Amino acid sequence: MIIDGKKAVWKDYQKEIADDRYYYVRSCVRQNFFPGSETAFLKIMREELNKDVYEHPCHTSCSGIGYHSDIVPVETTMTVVARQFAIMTEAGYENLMPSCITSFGLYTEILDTWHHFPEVEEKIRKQLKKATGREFDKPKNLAHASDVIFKFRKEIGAKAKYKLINKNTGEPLKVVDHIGCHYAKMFPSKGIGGAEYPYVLSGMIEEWGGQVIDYPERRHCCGFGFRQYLVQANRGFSIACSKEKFESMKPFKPDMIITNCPGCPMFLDRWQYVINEMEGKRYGQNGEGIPVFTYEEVAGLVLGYDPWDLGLQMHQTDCEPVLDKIGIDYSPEDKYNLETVSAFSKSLV
Amino acid sequence: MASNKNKFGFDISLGRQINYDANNRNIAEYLFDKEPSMRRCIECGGCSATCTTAGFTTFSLRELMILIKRGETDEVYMNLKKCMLCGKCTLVCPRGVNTRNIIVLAKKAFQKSDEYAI
Amino acid sequence: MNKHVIVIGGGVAGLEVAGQLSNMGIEVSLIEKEPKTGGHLNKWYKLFPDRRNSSEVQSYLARIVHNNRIKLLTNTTIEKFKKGRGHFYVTTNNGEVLNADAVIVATGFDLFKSARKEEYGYGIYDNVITSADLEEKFQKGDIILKNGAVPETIGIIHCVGSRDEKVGNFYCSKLCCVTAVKQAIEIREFLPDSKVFCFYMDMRMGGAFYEELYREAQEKWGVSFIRGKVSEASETIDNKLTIKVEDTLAGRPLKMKLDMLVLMAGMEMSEGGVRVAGIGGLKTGENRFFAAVDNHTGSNRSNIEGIFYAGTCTAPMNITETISHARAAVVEVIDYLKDGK
Amino acid sequence: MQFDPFIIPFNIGLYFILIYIVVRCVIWFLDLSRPDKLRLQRGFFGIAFTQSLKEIFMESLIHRKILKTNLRLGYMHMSLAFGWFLLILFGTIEADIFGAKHLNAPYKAIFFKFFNPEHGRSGFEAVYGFIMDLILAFILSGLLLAVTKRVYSKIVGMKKTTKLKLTDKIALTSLWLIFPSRLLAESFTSGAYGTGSFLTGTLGTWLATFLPAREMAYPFWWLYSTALGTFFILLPISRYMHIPTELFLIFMRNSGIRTGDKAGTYTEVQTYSCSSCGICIDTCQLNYSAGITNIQSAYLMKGIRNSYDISEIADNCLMCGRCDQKCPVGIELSPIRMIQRRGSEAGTDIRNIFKGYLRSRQNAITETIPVSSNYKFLREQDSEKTDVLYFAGCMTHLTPGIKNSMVKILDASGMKFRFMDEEGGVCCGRPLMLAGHDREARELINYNSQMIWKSGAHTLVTSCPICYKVFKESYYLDVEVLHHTQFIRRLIADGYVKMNFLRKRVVYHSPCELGRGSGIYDEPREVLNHVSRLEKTSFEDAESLCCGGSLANMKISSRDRLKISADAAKELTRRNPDILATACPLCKKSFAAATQTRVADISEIVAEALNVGHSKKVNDSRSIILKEIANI
Repeated sequence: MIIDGKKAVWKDYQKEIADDRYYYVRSCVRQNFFPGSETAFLKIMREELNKDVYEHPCHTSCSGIGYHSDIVPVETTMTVVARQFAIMTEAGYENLMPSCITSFGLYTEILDTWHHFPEVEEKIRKQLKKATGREFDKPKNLAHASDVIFKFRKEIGAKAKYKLINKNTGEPLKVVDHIGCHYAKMFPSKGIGGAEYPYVLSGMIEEWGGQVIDYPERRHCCGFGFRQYLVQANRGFSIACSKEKFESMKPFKPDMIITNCPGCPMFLDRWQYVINEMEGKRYGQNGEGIPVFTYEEVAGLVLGYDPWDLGLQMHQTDCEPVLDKIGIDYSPEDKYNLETVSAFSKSLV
Repeated sequence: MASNKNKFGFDISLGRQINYDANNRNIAEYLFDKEPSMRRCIECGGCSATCTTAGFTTFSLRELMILIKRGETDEVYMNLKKCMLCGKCTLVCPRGVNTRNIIVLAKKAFQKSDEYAI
Repeated sequence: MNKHVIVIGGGVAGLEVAGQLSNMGIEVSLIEKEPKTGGHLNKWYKLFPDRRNSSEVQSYLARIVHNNRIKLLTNTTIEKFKKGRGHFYVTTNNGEVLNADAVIVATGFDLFKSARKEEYGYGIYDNVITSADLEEKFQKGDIILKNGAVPETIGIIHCVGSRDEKVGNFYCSKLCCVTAVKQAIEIREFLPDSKVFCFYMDMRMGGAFYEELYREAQEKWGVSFIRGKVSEASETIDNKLTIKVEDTLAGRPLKMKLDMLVLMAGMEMSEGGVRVAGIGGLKTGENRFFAAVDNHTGSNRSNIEGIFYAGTCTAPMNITETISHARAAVVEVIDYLKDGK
Repeated sequence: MQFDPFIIPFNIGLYFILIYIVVRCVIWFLDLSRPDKLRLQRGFFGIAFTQSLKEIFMESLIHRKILKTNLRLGYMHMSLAFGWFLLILFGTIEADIFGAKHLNAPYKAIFFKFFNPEHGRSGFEAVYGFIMDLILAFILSGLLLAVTKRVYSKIVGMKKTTKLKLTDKIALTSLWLIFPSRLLAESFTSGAYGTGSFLTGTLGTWLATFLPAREMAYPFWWLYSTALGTFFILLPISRYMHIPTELFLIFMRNSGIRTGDKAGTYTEVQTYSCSSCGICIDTCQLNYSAGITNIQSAYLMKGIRNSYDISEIADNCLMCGRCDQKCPVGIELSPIRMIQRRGSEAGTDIRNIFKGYLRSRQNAITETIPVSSNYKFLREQDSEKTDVLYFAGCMTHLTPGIKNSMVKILDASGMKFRFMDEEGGVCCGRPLMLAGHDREARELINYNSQMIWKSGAHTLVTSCPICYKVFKESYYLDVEVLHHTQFIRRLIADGYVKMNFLRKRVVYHSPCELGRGSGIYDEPREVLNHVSRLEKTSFEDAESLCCGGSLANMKISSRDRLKISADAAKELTRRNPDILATACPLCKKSFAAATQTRVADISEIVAEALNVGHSKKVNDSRSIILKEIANI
């Protein structure tokens, strides 16, 4: 691997990310999957980085899952998205920061479509006006939440209590980064580092002391694939995709996987359990699974947040091996203590 | 370990991907050695188009030859037997591939190999 | 004929044009941006389809420069260009102003920059090389991997940068297929124990004796041809490359490990050509090559009277075609100089 | 007491070979099937016996067939075989008449001169000695040819001569030494005693002038005896085993025993009867057109005798049958090759020389467990009733001109016919049989038989000789099977179709499977004679060439096929005919690619010559007439 070559590619895929005043759009599914992530993100943005992050209780699902499952027509989706823009405009914000990769991809796609077909944009404006009476401005800057963390990775690194380093050996942890498909595969120029060698998570890993693993199936989908998962009979494809990735990364002996998409950590995490149930196979070391994290969780860990406050007890593949390697201080008996967790959430409100 | 399909209502799908490195290509090597004209095949499909057997059932010598070359031999053996050896394929082949001999040799090779021996 | 013609580009076409014109007693200035004439050919090991040593053609071209009274300007590019009453005034980067009766553009081609096909990892993976890199290895005579080991399995990907909308090239570079076949044979000659796989979309063996070479590669050298566009390459933990391709004739996706991957880089309009087009106001086509006024009967004529094209600056061509095209350009220039003014 | 130690090698060899042959013949006999045993017994004590004796004399001694094919080669074989026979015969008589006793041990006759050096002085003795010398000279002249043939085979008019293995070489050397050593031994003895006739006497006298003849004679008598002994000992493991085996073969053949389709005593006797004369090599088109020189029948026989792996040899043959026709010993070469194809792949070469004395048999058919049908996909079909069923055959579908012509002819005849494989049918099964896959072939045969039977037809016409042969020989049909040439001839003869005469010069190429394979030579020629000017070639009937397209060869490359086709086409069109006619789609395709002359199937020529306005009117009694024609 020629790292300079990668760096040259990364240079070609830079992107403008707003400095402050973000309008945050939550993901519809993440709060069920890993509820600690978005909470931790807001805490990091507001308290660690002192940024103005606004969110509005009236925003809805972007309907991306419905759109990608061929259930919701594109015009409907566009109108729903237009409403999100309208709420943002009404709140006086211009920098849209979705939490979800599919939303990010969808917004990018819609903005690009409107760019090429202004008449469609006009039509949607009319429809939104007719349906809700709202009007909107298009966001000035569109960045995924992980782009923003990438932008401030150094600041986070500077405040870090822990590094992604095995405290016993002093070696950097081997980290697999998995990027959501809708992040850059549709519009490579909109993703940091492009679609082939995305840098958004790699940059964080490097900055926080870890070592990025580049394995052959790095491009492969986690297996969510919307239709594949939603229909039970198709789930065999979904799990086969994840398995393909695990088989491919296994020889590199990764310590952890980090992701930036709502579905990916869910599936990479849960399918490890299911594969083990079906075939008795595990892909981590010492007969364990490979712990899977969201980038917010990793940022929180690095900053010294309590793992249970971050919601790591919600992971089906135990994350303790990584916590132990890094040397994070945690109390095993509090793992399922709801009171301490709710205290953390309440502290943010 | 027995599949736990019932527990989840689905199973891990098997891909259709040819894993070239994992496959055994002994039969292809045997054929290349005994009938080197097989190397000349350009997969034009002339053989399959004229095939007598193909008039009655799914049978494509072109496809079988490719699968043999890739080492995907599981389905080849049962299919090879459908050939009637009439030889039309040899007559139409633009690259002079001795297709009839390939089939005879392939049958022989399958019979010889432990995996497929009856 | 007491005339002066400027030839831009000292590759195969430029040298041939310069030589022929000079033989006819026309004064020729040959402008070459590199320190040495000869162009891409200098880096080539052997030529298809007869696998003749390229140095033979190189020395033919070198003799032209030596034998004739050609004013050779190497390390020279064009900065300014002016046309006035049948005369052309060309300013070089050295500040020299050349005055000519006609100009022949022979700016040739650039090889497609393979790093643009990011999925193949050229410049990132240790053992992904281009057809041009391989020719250099042939010239040196050592076909080795980055770690010094001898490759056992080598994959050749056709159509890298050709027939690919994703990189903006709709056209076929037409020589890569036969180059792949030639190089596959040469790899097998250098490394008799190796296995070579060509991944092609179509085998375009249009030239004389190309098909025969293809057949030889299959029959004598045991080169495997798999029809399908390689979609991605990745490096494995043991420093090999794993590729994914659909074996379209088996109708199944296929993956395999290779020690080395050779990318058959296509031909693109050269950067120098793009500059000349800009400076001179010359028309280019959708494929970015110079557009001749008539593809059938005037493929050497540009949209500006007195400026002519020779060789691969108009389209991908092999050496035979390039030299023929260059000689045709000479006829056009002579006609122009006689009657044109 | 007439004894000398030098006779020991000869005696050992002689008694060894006599006992060996007797034992072997007994084993062979015991191994015969019951009907064949009866046949042989009947043959031995019947008319066949005299016939066999005559044949042994004509073929084994005189080598009439080789003489007919190749005079010089025949003379070579005759001089050695017949000459040696005469030498033994006259020698024995000589010993019995002039010896001390009558009825002597064999060595007395062989070494008569040694024990009777003074013999030959009286008039009668001298005449007899002259005869003996004449016979010896006769043999030596043949031997000279044989030695030259080894060195330079063209001398005897052959392009190729057989390649030998080591034991063959030793046996050959000892054979060659026998007669020169006898000549020198007798000459020295004659020289010493002043006896001998024109050859031994003259040579002896001359040698005695500068050599001590008495002392020189003795080593040559040793050499003579040793050469004979070695030759006899090596006989069973050399190709010269054919000398005794051929006699047995002749008796078997004249008793009516045939090869069949399984290996047995008869095939074994045949393989040992091959003298490796090389005529099959010379006659083989693979040899002289394509330069393939290691697969001919002589090598097949040798391979079987020595248990080599001969699957490559067995499969690389066009099965044109030319060598069967030419074999002077009359070995059924093609059937033996077919047995080999059906058999399993042979074992290893015999490294232990002594195993050569044991029996070597062709591999038996590997009995595979009859797994489920290979052709389950063939669905039963209903068949429309008809009188004549036309089966074009797979290959004919690649030559649409033939099937279209047949349809035209059948239409013109007014017969009620049905095209059995108009949309492509099931293969007749012969290609599978030719590859040795009899079980699979049987499946197709059964399927087609059902179709034919259901059609109710009384005549089955086919355009492909390959199909014809298998319909005729391997189908159990109660319909008359005709090749289209036979059928057309009958249509013409019975007036069902009227022909115009084409002013075209035509030569006819007789397809292997139709001519040599099925014995049909006359009908195609009569049809052609009727509609065109048929001219003769040098390759008529059994002499016919192979077009090179034969399906029977599994190995040959398309380039080599083309060479054979081109050579054959060149020979056939030597006198620039307008049309090269044939009666087989494969021959047509092969020749069409190899010559500029127009190549046409007989059916196409007939269709061209058809006088359409003049065919018999269809009437209801037609099927009755047809039944008469078909003789059912």
